[in-house]
Amino acid sequence: MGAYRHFPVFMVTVPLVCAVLLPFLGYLRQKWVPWAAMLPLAFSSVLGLLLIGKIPAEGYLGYELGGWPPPWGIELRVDRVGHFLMLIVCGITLLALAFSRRYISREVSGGRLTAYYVLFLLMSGAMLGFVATGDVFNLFVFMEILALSSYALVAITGNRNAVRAAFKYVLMGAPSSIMVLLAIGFIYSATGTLNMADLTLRIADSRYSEVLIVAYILFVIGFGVKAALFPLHMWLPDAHSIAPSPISALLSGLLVEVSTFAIFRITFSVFSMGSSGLFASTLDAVGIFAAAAVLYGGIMAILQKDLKMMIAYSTVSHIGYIFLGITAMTAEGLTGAMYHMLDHGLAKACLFLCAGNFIFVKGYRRIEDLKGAWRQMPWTCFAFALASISVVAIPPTAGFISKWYLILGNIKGGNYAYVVVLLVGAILAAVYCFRIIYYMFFQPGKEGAWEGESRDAAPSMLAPVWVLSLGTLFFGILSYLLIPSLLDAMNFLL
Amino acid sequence: MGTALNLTFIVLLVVTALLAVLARDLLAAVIIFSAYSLIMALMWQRLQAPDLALTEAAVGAGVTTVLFVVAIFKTRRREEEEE
Amino acid sequence: MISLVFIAALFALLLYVVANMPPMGDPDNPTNSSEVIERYLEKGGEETHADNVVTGIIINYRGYDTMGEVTVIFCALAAVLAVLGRERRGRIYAYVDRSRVPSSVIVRTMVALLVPFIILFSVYTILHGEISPGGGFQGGAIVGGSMIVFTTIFGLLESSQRIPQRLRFPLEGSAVITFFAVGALGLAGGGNFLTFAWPEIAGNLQPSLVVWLTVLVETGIGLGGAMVLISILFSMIREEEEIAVVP
Amino acid sequence: MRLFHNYHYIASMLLFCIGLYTVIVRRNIIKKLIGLNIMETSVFLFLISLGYLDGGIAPIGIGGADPSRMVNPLPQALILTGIVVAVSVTALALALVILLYRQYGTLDVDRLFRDEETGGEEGEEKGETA
Repeated sequence: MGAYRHFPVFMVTVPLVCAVLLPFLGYLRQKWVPWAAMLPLAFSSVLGLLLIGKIPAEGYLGYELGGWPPPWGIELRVDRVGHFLMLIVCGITLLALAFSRRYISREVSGGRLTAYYVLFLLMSGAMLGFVATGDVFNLFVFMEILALSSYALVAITGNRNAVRAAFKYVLMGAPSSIMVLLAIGFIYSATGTLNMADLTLRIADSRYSEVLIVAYILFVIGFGVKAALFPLHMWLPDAHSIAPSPISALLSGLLVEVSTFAIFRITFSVFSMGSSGLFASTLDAVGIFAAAAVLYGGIMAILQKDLKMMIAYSTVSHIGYIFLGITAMTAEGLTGAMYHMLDHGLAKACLFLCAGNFIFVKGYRRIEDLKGAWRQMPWTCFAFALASISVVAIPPTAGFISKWYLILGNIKGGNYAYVVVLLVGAILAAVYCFRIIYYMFFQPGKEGAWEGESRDAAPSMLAPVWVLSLGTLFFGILSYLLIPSLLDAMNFLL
Repeated sequence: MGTALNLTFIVLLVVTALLAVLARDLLAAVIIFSAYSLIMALMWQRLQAPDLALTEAAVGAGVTTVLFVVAIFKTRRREEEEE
Repeated sequence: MISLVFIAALFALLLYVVANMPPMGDPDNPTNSSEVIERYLEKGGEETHADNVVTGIIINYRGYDTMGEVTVIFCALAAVLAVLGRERRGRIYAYVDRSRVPSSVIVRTMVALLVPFIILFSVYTILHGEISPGGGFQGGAIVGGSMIVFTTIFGLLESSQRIPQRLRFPLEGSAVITFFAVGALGLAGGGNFLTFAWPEIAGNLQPSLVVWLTVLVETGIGLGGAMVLISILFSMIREEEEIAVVP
Repeated sequence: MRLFHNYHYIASMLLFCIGLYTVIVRRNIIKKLIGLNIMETSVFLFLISLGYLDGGIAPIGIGGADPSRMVNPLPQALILTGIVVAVSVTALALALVILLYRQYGTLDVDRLFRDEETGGEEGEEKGETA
C-alpha cells in the first residue's frame, strides 16, 4: 500500500478545512477568495484522478481513521462505484465554482461573498465525505453538513422568494434528517454496530427483521426527501429554480444524486437485499413512485413558463429514471443508474449554468424570452442544445447510453411496464427540450429583445458550460471505457 | 421506585411537549419547551448519561431556548388567528 | 386530515417496531452484548487514556464524527452570517440598543459577579472532560449561555465590546483547525489520519502525550463552540437600522 | 409484556409523533421549529435508552468502577454530536424565520405561501441587501 491509501481522507477533509481557513483570506484579500476556493477542489480532483486504477482487487479501498479497526473506529470505504461518483462530484463542483466567480459577484456582495465560498466548499467536501464514508452515523454527520450548507446557499441572495424556498427546504429536509437518525437507531438496536460492512454481516443473521424493515423504510423516506423522490419532491422546484445558478447546478446535478446514491448504498451494501420478501416489496413501492416521478416531472416540465423551473421539474423526472434503474435489481439497471448519475450531473449542471448565462447577460428567465437567442448568444445556445440532446437521450450522447442500460436492465428484470414509462419519459423530455431549442434557433426574437451591446457571456462563464456539454458527448462516445468496469462492480454487488 | 420515577418523568415529558405544541402564546411555548428540555436532561441523568444531561441542560434548555426567544422578540409573540 | 392519518399510521408502525425490539436494559440485547462495547468499556481507559469512556469515544475512537460535528457548527455560523450578516463593530457604530432588558441594580451586580464564575466553571468542564462528565462543547455552550445572560442585561453594544469581533473572528474556526492539526500530526507519526498515539516514537511519554492532545482538542472545541454560539447570537440580535456616531 | 418493558421507547415514539404532528400540521413556523426540536430530542431519548443497562452505572471509570456494569457509551457519544447538529439546524432555521418575518410580516405558513403560484416570476425585487 502506497501513499494513495491516504487519498480518500484528504479528498474529503481538505475542502472542509480550507473552508474554515477561507474567512482569513477574505479578511486580508477579498479578491483572492474565488481563486483560492478552487485550490482545495482542484487538489481533491487530482487525488481522485490519481486513485484511478488503484482500487485494490477486493473491490474497495478502506481507510481506518485514527488507526482503529472498523467496528470500533470509523472507516472510509471507497469502492469503484463510490470512486466514480466522487470524481463526478469533484469535476462538477470545480466547474460550478469557476462559473461562480463572475456570476455570484453580481448577486451577492460584501461579507456574504466569502460566506458563499465557505459554504460552497463545505458543501463540496460534505458530498465527498457522504459518498466515501463507510459508517452509517458518519453518513448522517456529512448529510447534515451538506443539508445545512445547501439550505443557506439557497437563501444566500436574501431575495424574499429565495428565503422562502430555503425555509420550505428546511421544513422538509430537517425532519427527514431526523428520520434517518431514527433509522440508524433502529438498525443499531437490532445489530449493535454502525459500520456498514459489519452491519451487512450482522443483518444477515439478526433475529429482529421487523425492526430492520422499518429502519429500511425510514431510510428510504429520509433520503427520499433529500433525493426528491416523487411524493417528497415539493421543495425541489422552488429551491432549485430560485437559488443562484451555480448552486442550482450543484443541487440538481449532484446533491440529489448523492442522496440517491445513499439509498443505493443502504440498499445494496448494508441490507444486501434479497434476504426477505418485505424488502423487495418496499423496493417495488419505490419503483412505482419512481415511475410516477418520471411522468409527473415530465408533464410539469412541459407546463412551466420559467426556464429554471422547467429544468428543476426535469430533475424530478430524471431522479425517477435513476430509481427505476436501482429497483430493476439487475447489473444492467444499476449500471444504467450510475451512468445516468454521470450524464444527469453533466447535463443538468450545464443546463442550469446556461440558464445562469441568460440571466447574467440579459436578465431573462422566461422561456418565451429565449426566442431568437442564438443571434446574440450562439455559444450558450449551442451548449444548451447539446446538453438537451443528452437529456432527451439521442444517440451519440451519454444520456442515450444510460437510458439504453436502464431499459435493458428493466427488460432483464421483467418490468416491461417500466420500459414503457422510460420511453414515454424520453418523449416528454423531447417535448420540453425541443420546444426551447426551437424557440432559440428557429423563432424570430421579440423586437429589441436581443439587441444592444452585450454579446455572449464572458469566456470564464462559457468554458464551464462547454466542458460540461462536451462531457456529455465525450462520455457518450467513449462509454466503452467505463461501462465494463461499472458492470463488473455491479455484478460484484449483486 | 425507579420505574415509578421514570414513568413520572415520561408523563411530564409528554405533557410538556403537548403544552408546548398547543400554547397559543409563542413565548410561553418556548419556555415550556425549555422545561421539557430540562426534564429530558434529568431523564438522561436517570439513564446514566451525565455527559448528555449536562449538554442538554446547557444547549437544549439554554442556548436553543434563548435563540427561540430572540427570534420571537424579532418577530411576533402571538400565533396568528385563522382567517 | 390526511396528515393526521399518516401520523397515526406512522405511530402504529413505530409501536409495532417497539413491540418487536429487544428488551431495554437487558445485558444480552445486541447493543449491549456486541464486542464493540466490550472493547470500549474494558480497554477504553488504557487505549484512549480518558477515564470518561464517552470522551474517549468522542475524541479518539470516533474522532472523525466529532470533526464533522465541529464542521457542522462552523457551517451553522457561516449559514447564519450568510443569511443575516454580522453585527457592526462596536467602536465605529453605535445603535439604538434595544437588546437591553431594563433591570435593577441588584440584577446587574449579580450578573456581573456571576459571569466570571460561570466562565470559570466552563473552563473546568472543558479541561476535566476526560475524567468527569463534560468536555469541549459542553463548556463552550456554558460560556455561550453566560454571554447570553450578560447580553440580555447589559445590551449588545456592551457585550460586543467585551468579546469583540476581532477576538471572535480568528477563534471561530479553532475547533476544526485544531482537530485537523492533531489529525495531521498522527499522519506525520506514520499512522493514519487522527491517530493520537505512536508507541514507537513517544515511548514512555505516550500516555501523557495522548492526554495532552485530548485536552488540546477539547480546548479547541470549547473555544470554537463558544465563539460560534456567541457570534450566532449577536448576529440574530443585531438591529437593522444603525446610526454612525463620532467615537 | 415486552411492550410495557420498553416504555422508554414508546415514550420516545409518542414524542416523535407529537413533534412530527407539529411540524406538519401547525401553521406557525416557530411552532414548527419547536416541533422539530421535540422530534430531535425524542430520537435522542430513544438512542440513549438503547444503551441503557439495568442497574448500570455511568461509563466513567474512576475509582475502580466495574466495566461490566457500565451502560453503553456509544449512543451517548453519538447523541452528543446529534445535539450539536440539532442546535445548528435550529439556529439557521431561526435566522431564516427572522428574515422571512422582515420580508413578509407574517409567521403563518398559509399566508407565507399564499402567492406561491406567481412567486417565481415576480421574484426580481431584492429584499434586504447587506
